[in-house]
Amino acid sequence: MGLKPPGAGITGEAKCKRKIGPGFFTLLRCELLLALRRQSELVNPLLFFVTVLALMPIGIGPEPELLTRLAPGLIWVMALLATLLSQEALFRGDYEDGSLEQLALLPQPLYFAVSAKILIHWLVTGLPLALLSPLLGLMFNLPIAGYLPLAFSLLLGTACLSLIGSIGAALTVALRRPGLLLALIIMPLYVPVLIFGSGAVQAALDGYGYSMELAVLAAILTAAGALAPLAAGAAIRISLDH
Amino acid sequence: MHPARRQRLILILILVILSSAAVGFATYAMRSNMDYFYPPRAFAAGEVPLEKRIRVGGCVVPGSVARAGDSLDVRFALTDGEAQLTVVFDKILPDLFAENEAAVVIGKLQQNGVVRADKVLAKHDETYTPPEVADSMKGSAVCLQQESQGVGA
Amino acid sequence: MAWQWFNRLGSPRWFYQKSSVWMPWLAAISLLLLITGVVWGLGFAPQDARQGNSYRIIYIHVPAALLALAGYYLMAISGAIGLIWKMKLSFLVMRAAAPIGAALTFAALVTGALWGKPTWGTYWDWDARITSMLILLFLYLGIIALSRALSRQHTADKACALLTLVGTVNIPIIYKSVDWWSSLHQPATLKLMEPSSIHPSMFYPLLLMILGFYCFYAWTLTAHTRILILQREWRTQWVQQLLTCNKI
Amino acid sequence: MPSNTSSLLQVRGLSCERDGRALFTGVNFALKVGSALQLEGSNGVGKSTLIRTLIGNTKEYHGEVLWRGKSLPGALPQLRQSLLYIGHSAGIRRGLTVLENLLWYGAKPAEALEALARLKLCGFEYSLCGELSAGQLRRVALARLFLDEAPVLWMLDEPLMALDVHGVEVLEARMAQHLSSGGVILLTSHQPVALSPLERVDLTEHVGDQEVWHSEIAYGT
Repeated sequence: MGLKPPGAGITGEAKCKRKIGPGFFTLLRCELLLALRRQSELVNPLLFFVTVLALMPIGIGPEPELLTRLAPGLIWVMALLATLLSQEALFRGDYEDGSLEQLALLPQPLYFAVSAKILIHWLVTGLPLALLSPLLGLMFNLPIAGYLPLAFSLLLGTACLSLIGSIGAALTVALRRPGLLLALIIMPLYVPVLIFGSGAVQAALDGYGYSMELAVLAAILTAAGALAPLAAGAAIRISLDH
Repeated sequence: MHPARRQRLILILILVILSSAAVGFATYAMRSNMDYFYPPRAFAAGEVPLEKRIRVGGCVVPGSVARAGDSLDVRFALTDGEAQLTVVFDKILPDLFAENEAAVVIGKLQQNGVVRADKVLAKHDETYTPPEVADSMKGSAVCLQQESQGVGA
Repeated sequence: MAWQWFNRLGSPRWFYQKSSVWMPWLAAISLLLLITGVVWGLGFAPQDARQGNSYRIIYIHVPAALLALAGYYLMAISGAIGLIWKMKLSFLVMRAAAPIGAALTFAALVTGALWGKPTWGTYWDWDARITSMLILLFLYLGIIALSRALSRQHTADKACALLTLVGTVNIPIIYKSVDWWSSLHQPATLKLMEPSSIHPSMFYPLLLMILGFYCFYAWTLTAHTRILILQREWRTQWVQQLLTCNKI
Repeated sequence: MPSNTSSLLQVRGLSCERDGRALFTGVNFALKVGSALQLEGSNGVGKSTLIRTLIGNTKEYHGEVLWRGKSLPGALPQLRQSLLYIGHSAGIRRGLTVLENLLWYGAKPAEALEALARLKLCGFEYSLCGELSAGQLRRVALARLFLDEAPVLWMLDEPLMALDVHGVEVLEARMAQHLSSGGVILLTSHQPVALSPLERVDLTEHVGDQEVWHSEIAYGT
């Protein structure tokens, strides 16, 4: 069990794994473990989403026609806020305990680590939101035609939101209380997703097909999937020099 | 291959795949015609779907505006020079709304071939012209000429 | 040779000294253009056939809106130069441009609202152009807020440059989507006039105003950049010398 | 650039500034194979900044840094390949267990357990790091030094912080062994470290002229 004789303990060029750092699936597993162990943070955005939406009819009145009219927009705006609220913690823990600094020292591009984080973030916030959406449709008297587009648009759209929001989270990670600033930075960038997300539901309610809106969301998703983790990685390197 | 270099290669591959997918989706989205704007002749040709939210643009036919005595209901006809279309509206018309001026209507086409409007907008004149120049161009020709441009655009 | 020139341009000190020479000229030209444009546009250009005198607000509105957008692209370009060539001055220009751009966007929105009331009977309308202008204002405000929140200037510079670039990628997408959204909800009733559709007697004063605004913008930007240079470099020998010579 | 090949890391005339304020100026030192260097100085003098400059996380500096005779930032990838850095925040995730943290750094389970045993962390392998004390957390971070095939260059920011007497002894023994096997160590500490050969650089002696600072050059180098 003793240490190796002098000299043998120093690496040559051989051991690649430790130098290149954890692989993508190790990163994913680790993020998933971390996410599942922070249960309150996991459930809070969902609870917020449902609670605020439940308050809406109380505030504006329970007329079914009015609620139907407002449903796509309200549900979408709330999904946006719920994602935004959870976004703040995306890199915070890793920044504070120094593991973000360790990640940045690895020779592998930050793209992989950042995308792993975003993927897990979407899995624990966006996906449950999309799964919850039929329930909310029920609360808001959404016509049958609206359920499928609502779920699909939330599924694609929340992934876009997670991706775009990661840039803001990375830019503000060095700040102690970034909450409102993060919202201010990211909200304008969310506009296209909001438009096409609620647009898909509205189109379905107006009796039209909604494949065009979903295609646009998919286009935003793939483009953001390529660019957002790159930008967030660059932002992390900038924030580490604070 | 050196693992760091291999990872960079994988990254570039991912970026290429994702961006070409984005281009593909965007092209698909662009191709679907999402303009629900119809001229009155499209109604005559039967191209307009029933009971869906659509937009109609045209000139208000002179003398066609008829108000009901006991309610706000108003009925008028729109034309694009080829066909006419009857519109029913039950709210207050905008100030700029006038006969022989362009108007845009949002509403649903009903079984009887009449459009029930949710909203009527007086289309604004886009040009800025001194009075004397405008005088020489007065008449329905102006409205129709603009309308054909508007529909074409 | 070219590289040397580029490096010198990047030196805040060089810029400060050179701009002292430009500033009065810029001020004089922009004053001349603006005064001529205002007098001509408000006093001598003919009335509009329908809108009467209220159209005259375009002499403020159009140049402000043009510069608000151009200013954002200027920020993005200088931010990119700063990130790529690590040029300090370029970051300073970017940060100087942010509040000016925000003010111009705000001015364009306010004048647009004032113009809208007599013309289409409402101060505010969720038209594509107005909505995307509003979002541009939010982008500007976000960048300013970020630059103020990050205490370390070096980090703030780079972070703002990155955010500006991300915004630049987004502006066309935002504009396109807002355009699509608003054309779905209402027809495009308010369109920016094309140069050809405006009568020359109204167009020339507008042109003067646009040029005047550009010069005024350049002047304001230079002045603000100079202030930032002094703030950032006040410990350096040349600023100290400047201060002792001028006895400020 | 000709240089002494036995000097792995050379620092020449290094000056760091923070928003135009000089932290320290004209720092020179060289780390030969099998040598260690302790950075000293009062709080806020820039010890951590110096380390973060050397590993390329802070880019605002003047002067020259050479790794194996090649200058930074060109040689940064090579330097980082041979680097084991434990910062002030040690890079241990509170949401993971002790063992999971070590595995994340690429350790094999067997060697991770052995390293933990050396640091008297037996029985804590499966505890969440968030439940450990500060000293235990520091030990978990330091366990990375006890894994097989450690990189050549160690940069340790306050490694002795929160450690008890036994922990300090174990760490010093490991560092001495690393030096004898041809590694180099750069560490900051307020406490004396029993290690030889140990060079000392006191950054307090290099505090720059705070009032006038000639930053004519653009950012970075």
